[in-house]
Amino acid sequence: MKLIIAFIQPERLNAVKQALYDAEIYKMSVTNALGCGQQKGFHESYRGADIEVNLLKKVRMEIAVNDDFVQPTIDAVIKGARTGKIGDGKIFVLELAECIRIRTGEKGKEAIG
Amino acid sequence: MKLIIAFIQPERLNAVKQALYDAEIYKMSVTNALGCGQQKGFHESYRGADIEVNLLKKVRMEIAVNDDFVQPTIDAVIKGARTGKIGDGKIFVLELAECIRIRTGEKGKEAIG
Amino acid sequence: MKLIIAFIQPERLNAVKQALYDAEIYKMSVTNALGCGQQKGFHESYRGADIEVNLLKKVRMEIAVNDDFVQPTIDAVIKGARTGKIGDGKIFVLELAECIRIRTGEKGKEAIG
Amino acid sequence: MYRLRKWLSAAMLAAPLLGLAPMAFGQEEAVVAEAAAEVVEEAAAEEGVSAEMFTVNNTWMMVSTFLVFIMHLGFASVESGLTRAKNTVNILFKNTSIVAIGLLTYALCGFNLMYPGDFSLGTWFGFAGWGVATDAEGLTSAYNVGYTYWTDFLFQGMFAATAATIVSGAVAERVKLHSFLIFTAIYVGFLYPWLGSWKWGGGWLNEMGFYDFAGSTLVHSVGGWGALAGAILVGPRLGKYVNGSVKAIMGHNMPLVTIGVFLLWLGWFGFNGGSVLSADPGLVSFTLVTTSLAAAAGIMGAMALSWIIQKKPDLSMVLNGCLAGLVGITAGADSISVLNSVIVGFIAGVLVVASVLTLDRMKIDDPVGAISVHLVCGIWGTLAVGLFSMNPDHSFKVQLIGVVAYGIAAFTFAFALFLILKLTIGIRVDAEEELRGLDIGEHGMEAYSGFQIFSNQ
Amino acid sequence: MYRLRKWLSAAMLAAPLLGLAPMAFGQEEAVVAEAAAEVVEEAAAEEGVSAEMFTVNNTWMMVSTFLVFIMHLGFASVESGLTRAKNTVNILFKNTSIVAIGLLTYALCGFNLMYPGDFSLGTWFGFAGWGVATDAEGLTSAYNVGYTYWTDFLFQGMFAATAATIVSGAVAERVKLHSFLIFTAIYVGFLYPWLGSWKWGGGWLNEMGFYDFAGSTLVHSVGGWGALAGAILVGPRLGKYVNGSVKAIMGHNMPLVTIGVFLLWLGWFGFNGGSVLSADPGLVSFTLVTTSLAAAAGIMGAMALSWIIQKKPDLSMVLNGCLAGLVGITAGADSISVLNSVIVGFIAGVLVVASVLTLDRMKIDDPVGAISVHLVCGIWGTLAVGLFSMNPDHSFKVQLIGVVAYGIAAFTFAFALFLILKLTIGIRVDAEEELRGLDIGEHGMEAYSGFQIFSNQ
Amino acid sequence: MYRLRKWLSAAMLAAPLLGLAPMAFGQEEAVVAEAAAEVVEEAAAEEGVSAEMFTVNNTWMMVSTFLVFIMHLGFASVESGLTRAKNTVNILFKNTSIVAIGLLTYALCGFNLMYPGDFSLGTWFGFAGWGVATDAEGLTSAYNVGYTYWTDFLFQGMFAATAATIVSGAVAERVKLHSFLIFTAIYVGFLYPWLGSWKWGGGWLNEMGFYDFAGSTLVHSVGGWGALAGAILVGPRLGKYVNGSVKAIMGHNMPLVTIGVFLLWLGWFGFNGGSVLSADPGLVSFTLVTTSLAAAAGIMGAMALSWIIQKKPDLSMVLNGCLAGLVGITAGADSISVLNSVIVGFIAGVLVVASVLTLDRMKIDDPVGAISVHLVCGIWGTLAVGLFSMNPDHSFKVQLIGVVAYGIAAFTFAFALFLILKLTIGIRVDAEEELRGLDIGEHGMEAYSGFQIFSNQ
Ligand SMILES: Nc1ncnc2c1ncn2[C@@H]1O[C@H](COP(=O)(O)OP(=O)(O)O)[C@@H](O)[C@H]1O
Ligand SMILES: Nc1ncnc2c1ncn2[C@@H]1O[C@H](COP(=O)(O)OP(=O)(O)O)[C@@H](O)[C@H]1O
Ligand SMILES: Nc1ncnc2c1ncn2[C@@H]1O[C@H](COP(=O)(O)OP(=O)(O)O)[C@@H](O)[C@H]1O
Repeated sequence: MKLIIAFIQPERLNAVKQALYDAEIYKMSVTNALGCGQQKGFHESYRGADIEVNLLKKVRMEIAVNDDFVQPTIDAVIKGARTGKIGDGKIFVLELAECIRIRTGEKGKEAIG
Repeated sequence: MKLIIAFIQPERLNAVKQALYDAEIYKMSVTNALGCGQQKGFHESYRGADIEVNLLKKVRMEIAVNDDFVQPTIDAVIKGARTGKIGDGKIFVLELAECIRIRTGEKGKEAIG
Repeated sequence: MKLIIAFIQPERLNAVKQALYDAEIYKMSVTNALGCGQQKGFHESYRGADIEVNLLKKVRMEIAVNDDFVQPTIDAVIKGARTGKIGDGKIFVLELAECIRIRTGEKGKEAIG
Repeated sequence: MYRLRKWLSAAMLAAPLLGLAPMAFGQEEAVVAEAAAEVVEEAAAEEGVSAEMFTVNNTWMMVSTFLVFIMHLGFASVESGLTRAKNTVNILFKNTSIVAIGLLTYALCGFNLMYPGDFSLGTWFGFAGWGVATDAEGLTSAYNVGYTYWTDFLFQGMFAATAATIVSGAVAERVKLHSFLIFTAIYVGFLYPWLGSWKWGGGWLNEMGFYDFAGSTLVHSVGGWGALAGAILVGPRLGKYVNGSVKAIMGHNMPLVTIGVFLLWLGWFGFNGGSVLSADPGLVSFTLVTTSLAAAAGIMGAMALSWIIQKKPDLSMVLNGCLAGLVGITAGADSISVLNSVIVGFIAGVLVVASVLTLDRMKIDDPVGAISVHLVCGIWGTLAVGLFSMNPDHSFKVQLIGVVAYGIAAFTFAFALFLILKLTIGIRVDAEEELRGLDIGEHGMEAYSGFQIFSNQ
Repeated sequence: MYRLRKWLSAAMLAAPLLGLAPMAFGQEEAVVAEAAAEVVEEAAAEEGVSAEMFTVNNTWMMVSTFLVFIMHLGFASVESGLTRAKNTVNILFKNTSIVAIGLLTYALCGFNLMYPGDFSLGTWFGFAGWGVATDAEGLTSAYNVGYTYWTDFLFQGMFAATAATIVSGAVAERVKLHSFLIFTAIYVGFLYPWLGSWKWGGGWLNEMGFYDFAGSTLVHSVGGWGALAGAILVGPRLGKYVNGSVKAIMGHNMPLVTIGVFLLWLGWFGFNGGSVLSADPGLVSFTLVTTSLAAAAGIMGAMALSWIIQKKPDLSMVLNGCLAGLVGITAGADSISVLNSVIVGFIAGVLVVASVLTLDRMKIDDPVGAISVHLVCGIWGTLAVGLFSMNPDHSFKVQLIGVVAYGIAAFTFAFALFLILKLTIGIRVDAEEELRGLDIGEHGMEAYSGFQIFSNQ
Repeated sequence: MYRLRKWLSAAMLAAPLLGLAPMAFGQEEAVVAEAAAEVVEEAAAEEGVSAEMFTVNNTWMMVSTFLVFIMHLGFASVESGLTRAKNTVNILFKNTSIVAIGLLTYALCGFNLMYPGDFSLGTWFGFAGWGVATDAEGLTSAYNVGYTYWTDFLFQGMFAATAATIVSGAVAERVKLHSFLIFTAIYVGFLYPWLGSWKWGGGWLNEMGFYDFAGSTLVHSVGGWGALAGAILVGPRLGKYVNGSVKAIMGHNMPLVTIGVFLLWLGWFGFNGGSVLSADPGLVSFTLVTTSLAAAAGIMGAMALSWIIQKKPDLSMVLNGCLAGLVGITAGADSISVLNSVIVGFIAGVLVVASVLTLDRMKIDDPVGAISVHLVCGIWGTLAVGLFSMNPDHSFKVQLIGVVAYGIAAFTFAFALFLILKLTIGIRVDAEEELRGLDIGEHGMEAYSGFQIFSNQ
């Protein structure tokens, strides 16, 4: 099992969700994040003073999947999130040791989906 | 050492915290999350238009523990979070390579608790 | 590759960012978190009733790095975050199995930086 | 039919004038007694006022009506600000509905219950018929030197909804919407005006000499008794009293609370100032001064006690203190001296803090402090007339009788009404809905869509 | 030049009085006819009013001006509350600018276009010259018994900006800032006053007997037609209509919407009450009562339909219903009986809900319901005068002619103007900016800095 | 004792009337001179006004009082909206306290310091005794044709707290609560009224012919000098000036700022309109027009410069521009022509943007732009009277003397007071508290409980 963490542009969330659904991946968790990557941020001016926004708004997704779902998940995220512009985001894959469904106590493969 | 990530219903947070305290686990981190799992979301109507809420509010907990605390932690989370209804949530367990207390520089087992 | 997760005091974020920049680490993600650790929280009174604040505001940083950057990153976080007071925070290091840049599809070492 | 009302208002106009004499701040009371007597004469002669004077008076009363209207926004803001984000839509919905229901029921029957003209059951109950209507006389000073029939209706109608709004605050975050709306319609459409007739309609308490200038008792306590009955029957919010200890459930939006309190203070200028029932320069402006100074003193009183007890000064308490001062001065705004208005306000500010703490100890959960502000300080203000009034006709004993009479009637009625609702359709949402918030439960929407809010408290 | 305006106002004053007779609620109409006739005589005699009466009248009109002014804050609050957090700065900016542009263009030319005195093109168009100025007579009752020249200008000027504000709501969250500001300047500076002259300036529709007391058509529909044209040409927001289904895009701040609606109701007391153009006690207070009851009934109407259709009562609909009732009664606030005002308001409340749903089915995206509230209920209110007016001079046919005439003129003009802007400088921000929010795109700042907000919707 | 005040007000009433003549916008000044002279005569004859006129005047003044009162909510909203969420409770607390302290100290001594009747130290200082009190004459037009004693006190009392509120904004987010409250009590209770007596109390600057209609200098600059002294002594916020560059610290709630600015504009109708000290139709309505157009022009001025310099139009600057226009016209609202009021307002709007940028370059940290709005534009407005007044008695030189005199007195006093506080109990919270926010530090509570907010800035 793997835990896939993806940072994407907020406005791509719906597209990524759709792509995941198309790939029959229905479970995920989403949080707000601020990110600092290749996209260097931007400068704005508020009351004449400099705003150096280097932490941009991102959406952070966590998707726990069985091993055979790793590649489809990655593909779906890329499909939904890629625009070709800097700031599209990144995907991190972590080894997932265990997964438990709280309601039933099921573990591992059964619990994930 | 393990990093335990649990997604639970927001209204169960206090109960989970209490259960963890009872199991003498006092350290944890909590964030807000939106989740999409077996609980398929719900439909509401706003100004007559459909709201398809498939990302439900969840609370995400992170608890780093030594190996002998893994089972007690899982049990405590389940005890606090289980209602038997869909949406109760999930627990993920990750391998934790290292842990450092910023204040003292302590590492590993000493740092975790 | 490693995924470094650090919980720090919110007001130290700028200092930590600066220290990371100084160590030439420019990529990171930041989220808000509530934390419960050695710093036992505090009591306030609202309308005469007790507020037991045991979940304190923290900032959660995620930094994915190549192995040779692990130590510099940890050092930088400590440099920026340490005040010597309880509540300074913790650093967790996880094994990172894979990393993909969404925009280009690059993987692993190339993708991380 | 309108004649009685007219005479009553004339009497009300004259009465406080008698008490005006000694309003000086540190000056001898006797000095101005003579002059005041003259003013009264003038007021009597005023009966047939000029078209100009009638127009000014009516304009003033319309302005007062607007000010009382905006108090409803004040109440809505205070109540939603002092509760949790997940119940905000519900609270706003209730407060908007209350205004609508209040005005419509007041038009339907409330106005004619409150000012029945002739009483049909002794001086206890009277009803002048359904709907509102007037003849041409109702538009002239023949109706009243201070206002037209329509101004009268609207000014009083704006007051009416207040009683239910007060209840709303005390049962917030857990009451079932439709049950509450039914309660509101009956409380505002029937109980409030009926009880109001005892004094303002010329009923038995008026004949006894009970005095309540702008409604410390008639409006605020009546609302407060309903709040108390509601809070008791609906029970405390989940998580408020846990294992014997009182937990804080913090309000989610302090700027909103502050906006509400300032709007309420603003509205009180019309609530008290308009209760003079004419634009009489001396009387109205005096009333505004006592009202303002009592509010200011209420702030200081609450600040003092809250700073001492809680170690740090609590904004929500200080804002409650402001309202406490205002409620406290309402019964005697025209008949308590300037210096004493400061004292009455300060004590009200202290009382409200003490009362909030006490109610919590009694496990009566009142999220916004409605009972402390409106009931406790409403009683205090009514009794304060007995203690401080410059008018020798006011007596502490009669004031106490009034307080008790209203207490028994309003509390019993409200308790019975809530109890019937509880036993039939229920008055409390289920625990799951309460935890999740009434906004989703009752309305299927959120107040702050998109914002990340910890809704687990 | 001022003479005509003076006579007009006198006529306007007298006309509704004739209709006042049967305003009783369930009483026979004939009873008071006689009395009303007397009042009219009085009004005529009033011509040369006393300095006192002039001062009261003018004071009342100034108060009404303030109330209309605060409606702009109401509009700003409603519009920003009903849209997403990421566009809030932009909406506040637009609404603040509209007031400034509205007042300045009204001073430059609007006032003299709307009240040209003499028409130069039949009774279709007239212009009394640039700027505002008066002689000493303009400060006395020789100008008008109800107000000075300056009060007149400011009261009318506060109305003017409203038309553009309505448009703002319908095109919110996607319109280009500078294009919208250009539209505003032309719509408020030229079109609104020009069309206004047809009726209030004494033009052809006035001569035909068209009646619009305070502007259901002249203000609200004119704004509403602009809103419709704008919403069509700018197109729906991204993500609103997806694969044939209508998606909810939720407003981000319900307390703000509620504050806005209460402020608008408050403002309407001046909008309608001030449209009496004097402080006439009977007439103004009657107007305030119909206005309030229509608002209350609008709330109930929207609550009823929304509860039935949507299963749960929708706060945003109920608040729209309140505004709907207010817009609905605006054309006949002085000439519709109290009972009928409740009916007019209730129907308006029902209509607004039905209209919001219908527009969505037609894929016309109006984030705040501006078209439903102002256009649909503006038309309804204008026609309601034809149906319910107590004044026999009002006819449904003429009301219909007025509605159609204003519809053709305003819609055509607004459509052409938006089209020209669309074809030249563009009227819509690009998709990326829309997704990210206009606050960053147009202003480089956020409305709620520091708050964590899901901005992905 | 009251006699002098009465004469003064009569004189104030008459003086601007003389200047009214040439108020036409593009019309010749001479035309109306004659007519105006008549009006003055009338005003003189008015001395013994009818009861009706007295009642209207007093009603108007009471309405103005309410409007000035609501400005305090405006200030509270602007200040909290333009600062960070973590300091909101503290700011709301300060602003609520200021009103209470301001009214109570004004009752205790302020009123009698500001209007001493007889001066005891030349025409520099006078004190009419502790407390407020009047005899029966104080309730009639014998006291003043425009208002009763109590109206007078309350209207002036509402002004008083403003001075401290201005200071509050400039030292926000870092000042110690109790130190600031002590400052407030002394500044409002003593300094403001004492300096006010120099002009409005009939002191030396009044005798010299200095003119400040509604307080560009007496209220706004006096507050602004205090703000400057405070901002210098308390020092910039942590993180504002880093390594020589100016960092933005963004305000957290733009709707709140907008609500505040609209309420302030609304309040200004009473601030300026009420400063006529009677309901005189021509004079008051003229004042309202110049006030409104200056506000509108201020918006446009700030929009222009901010759009040019910052590339994108900054909402916070535009809102500051509105206030700048209002402050700018305050000194001459009754004596500057309509066209010139637009110019004065526009320049104020430009000035405020330039000033905000300049102060930042000087490392004087003023989170809400209080110094730029109130001090810079207060000075500009006072001098503008010298440049644009239609009253030949007004001279630039005397205006300059007034500006300098008030500057020296207010700045020195405020600086000394803050310095003493700094050296004794301290005026700044420690760095840790500042970083964490004063809401937790000073009050132990949060303004937006439950909301996730990045509080690390
Ligand atoms: N090494 C990293 N560690 C943690 N988060 C990262 C890292 N690299 C990228 N991110 C996250 O991914 C987001 C997008 O990264 P960015 O480099 O801007 O994308 P792209 O590679 O498409 O240009 C960042 O804003 C940040 O949130
Ligand atoms: N595979 C997954 N990946 C990421 N998060 C998940 C996954 N499965 C569940 N979750 C999280 O757990 C929450 C509860 O899951 P759900 O399936 O609704 O619970 P239950 O199994 O009790 O019915 C989800 O809302 C989501 O936040
Ligand atoms: N075992 C743990 N699991 C998860 N989060 C932890 C754990 N220990 C500490 N944290 C996080 O780190 C923060 C700081 O921990 P704390 O013990 O207060 O710091 P310190 O060790 O410097 O006193 C906590 O508030 C919490 O967010």
